Amino acid sequence: MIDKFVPSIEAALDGIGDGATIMVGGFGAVGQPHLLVDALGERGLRHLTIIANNAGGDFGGLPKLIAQGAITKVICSYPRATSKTAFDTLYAEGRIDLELVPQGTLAERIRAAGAGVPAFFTPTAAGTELAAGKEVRTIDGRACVLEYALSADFALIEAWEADRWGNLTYNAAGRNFNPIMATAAGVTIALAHHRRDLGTLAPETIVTPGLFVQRVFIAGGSA
Amino acid sequence: MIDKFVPSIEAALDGIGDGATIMVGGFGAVGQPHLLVDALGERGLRHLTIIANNAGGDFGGLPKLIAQGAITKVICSYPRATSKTAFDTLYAEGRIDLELVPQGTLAERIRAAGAGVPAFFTPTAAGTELAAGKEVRTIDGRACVLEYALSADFALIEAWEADRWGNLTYNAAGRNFNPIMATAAGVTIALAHHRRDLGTLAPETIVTPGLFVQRVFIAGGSA
Amino acid sequence: MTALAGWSRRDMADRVAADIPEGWAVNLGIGLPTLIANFVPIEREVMFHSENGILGVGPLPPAGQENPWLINAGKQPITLRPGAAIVGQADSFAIIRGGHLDLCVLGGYQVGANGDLANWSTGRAGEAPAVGGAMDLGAGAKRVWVLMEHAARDGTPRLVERCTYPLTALGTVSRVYTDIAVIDVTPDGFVLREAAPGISIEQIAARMGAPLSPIRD
Amino acid sequence: MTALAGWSRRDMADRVAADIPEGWAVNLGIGLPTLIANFVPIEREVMFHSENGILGVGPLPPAGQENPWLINAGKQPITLRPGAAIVGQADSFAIIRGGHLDLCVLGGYQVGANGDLANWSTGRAGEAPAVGGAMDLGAGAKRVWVLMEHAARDGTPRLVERCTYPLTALGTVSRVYTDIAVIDVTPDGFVLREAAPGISIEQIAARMGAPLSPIRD
Repeated sequence: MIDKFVPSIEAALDGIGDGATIMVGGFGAVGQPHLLVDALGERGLRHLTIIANNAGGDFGGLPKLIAQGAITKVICSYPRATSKTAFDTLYAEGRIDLELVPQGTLAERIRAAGAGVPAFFTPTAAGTELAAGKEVRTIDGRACVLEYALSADFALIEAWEADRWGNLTYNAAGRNFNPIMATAAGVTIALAHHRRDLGTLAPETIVTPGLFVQRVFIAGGSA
Repeated sequence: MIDKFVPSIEAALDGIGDGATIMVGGFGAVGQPHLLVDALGERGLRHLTIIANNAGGDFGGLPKLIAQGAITKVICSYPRATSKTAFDTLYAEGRIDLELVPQGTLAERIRAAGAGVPAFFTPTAAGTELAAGKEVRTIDGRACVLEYALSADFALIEAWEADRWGNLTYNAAGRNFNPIMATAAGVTIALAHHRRDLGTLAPETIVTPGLFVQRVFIAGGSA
Repeated sequence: MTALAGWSRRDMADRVAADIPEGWAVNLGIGLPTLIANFVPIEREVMFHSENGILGVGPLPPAGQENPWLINAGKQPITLRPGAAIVGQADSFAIIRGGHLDLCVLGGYQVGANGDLANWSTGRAGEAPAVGGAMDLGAGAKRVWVLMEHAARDGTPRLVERCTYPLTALGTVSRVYTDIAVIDVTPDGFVLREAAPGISIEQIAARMGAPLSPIRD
Repeated sequence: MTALAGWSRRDMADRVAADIPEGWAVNLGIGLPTLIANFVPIEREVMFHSENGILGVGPLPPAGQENPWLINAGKQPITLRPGAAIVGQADSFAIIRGGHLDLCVLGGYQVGANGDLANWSTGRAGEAPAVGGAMDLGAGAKRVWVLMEHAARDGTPRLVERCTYPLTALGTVSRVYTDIAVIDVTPDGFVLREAAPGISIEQIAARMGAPLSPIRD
């Protein structure tokens, strides 16, 4: 019997070690697997690379990880927050690397990794500082930048419903980066809010098929 | 008030003329908008290019269009049928062009057109006859072929439910190429089986958002 | 240069809203552009898009009735209107980058007479830059309009011959709405479309870093 | 060369089925490979994938109870099992091309000792070629196994040094199941894994166009 439910956050995060590259779902605070990120902060990890749209923002567990010095590099589109953050301080001191990626290019690069597309051209950022050093080619009269797939060792995502095969649905704006990150990591770990019996999720409404998911932890335990 | 419902098949097909490039949804006979394709066959069109996974197959209205000589070129992955078809005859006589595309590359090229990706690399077909004449580049140690986005003037698709904004759902295996074709054509025309009041389709279960759809005809009229 | 009493920020948003026809799919940038939605009457059906995968953004929720799972690109609580659809981030940016938005309205630091836009970075050293979806919107939407103050607080023009700030997108802006004018960006450069009440073309032109052509018939 | 009484077609499908562990995501090619699903007991949970966007393909429907909206890649009626999910074609091939299938089992015309696969075209002139998803599966799945008759009807070997038919994918096949043997494709070429009952390695090797190494300990 396939059963991807894990009984504890510790089991969910098993194997994440120093130097790991980790995707974290969410847009702003919505759709971010806070319980998993918070628990990650208690492991004393070092040299992490974090891929998350708002890495550096002032919500969720990432600022704590940054303040701990656990993170060497963030890959994101929007590290800015309304107030000064631990990220700002470390960045100004040159103690954390930032790879700034336009949000659509970030999403497409993650999707590309999951879809077996090693590289693609996009007009986004052509002629700007964010295309510096990148290959540019004119296609159909438009300058396009060559961008590469972006994968990770682990993806920490948040879902709404989950069954034991790992099939997932998402709630409202909580979908955002979660489905593509699920496809782009070696080990995808989902924090889900509702456990469902196998066969009760309508096949047409499942957003992430279970084969993309390795572990599911239900928030609040086995509920 | 936005209202994309059209009252007749004629209104649905309005503007499709000689020389048009037309995508037709469906995998096998499932998810193909038969009523629209049949009606297309009554228009005496010439020089069409058809993009459809099974163009040349022996089901639906396409064989009739082919037998009429309406189609100059098909772009597809699988033109073969269990029995000899009009396509086979014309192809053997050199009277119809075939661009054979691996099915995943076909899907990805259509998706790319809808997603603003003018070109991408893929390992599929590298080293094979279907990569002949194409740019090849080694990425991460694998030979990859450069493939270009594939768009159309019109897309004829089949959906299950539709509302007046053009939001669509699909039934079971009827989804297949329909959602990506909806994104890749100048004018997307959906044949839907069920009319729904605006606001009754759950936002999370809509597969094709209405902004991709220009016209919706409800099979059986206004039901 | 004396500041002119042109349109208020609400007037500016209202002025843009008046130009958005029913049926368009529209993305509104964070900050001032977000206000535009408040001035489109609910019966004029415009499909507002938010980067985080929402089509059919509705009016602001009443205080106390916010749904924590529904925010816009500026992380503010929103509602959905009937007809709304939700997609993931790759599909949301496929909408943007695939040319499916009729319009996006962005804030700006500078707009060039060639349609270049600078709105994501002041280039200050040591300050972490942030770009979000601005470059995707600037390159991908069918139309890019900019809504911004006509000049900086110290009077420095923001409508310029060529942008000096880091670029967001090249040759993409077709119209600029400011507190004193509506200006088209054309192959011939800036062309006045409308002046705020009581403001002259000379006053507008004096506050620009590039030539301004008069309203065309 | 005398034909050998090895495994039947059902035996061959059953033999492959025995090697598929619970939990794998597996695509079965059209034709003979499709039969494999019938030999995986329903309680051994394997996620069968069909190119047209279905994960969790179940047993064949009873006659008269076919759902016309549910077909597999071979256009045959299917059922869904509990846990099934349906996606569109781009996502379905993202599963294939993104390396998310643990296994695909394809038919074959020829397999090379270097792992090359030829299974989509005989190269005959005037006959419209068809490829379907074969090249995507061949290039994308984590493992590619081939299920085919050991030799052509006229005795021509199909396990060869280098394929002469047009290639489907290069260096991708790791195992071949035939009517007389199970053979691994290794960096050292073909290695016998199992012979059908009563068949000797000499008989198997005599029907191949490339060397066969004995079973390794």
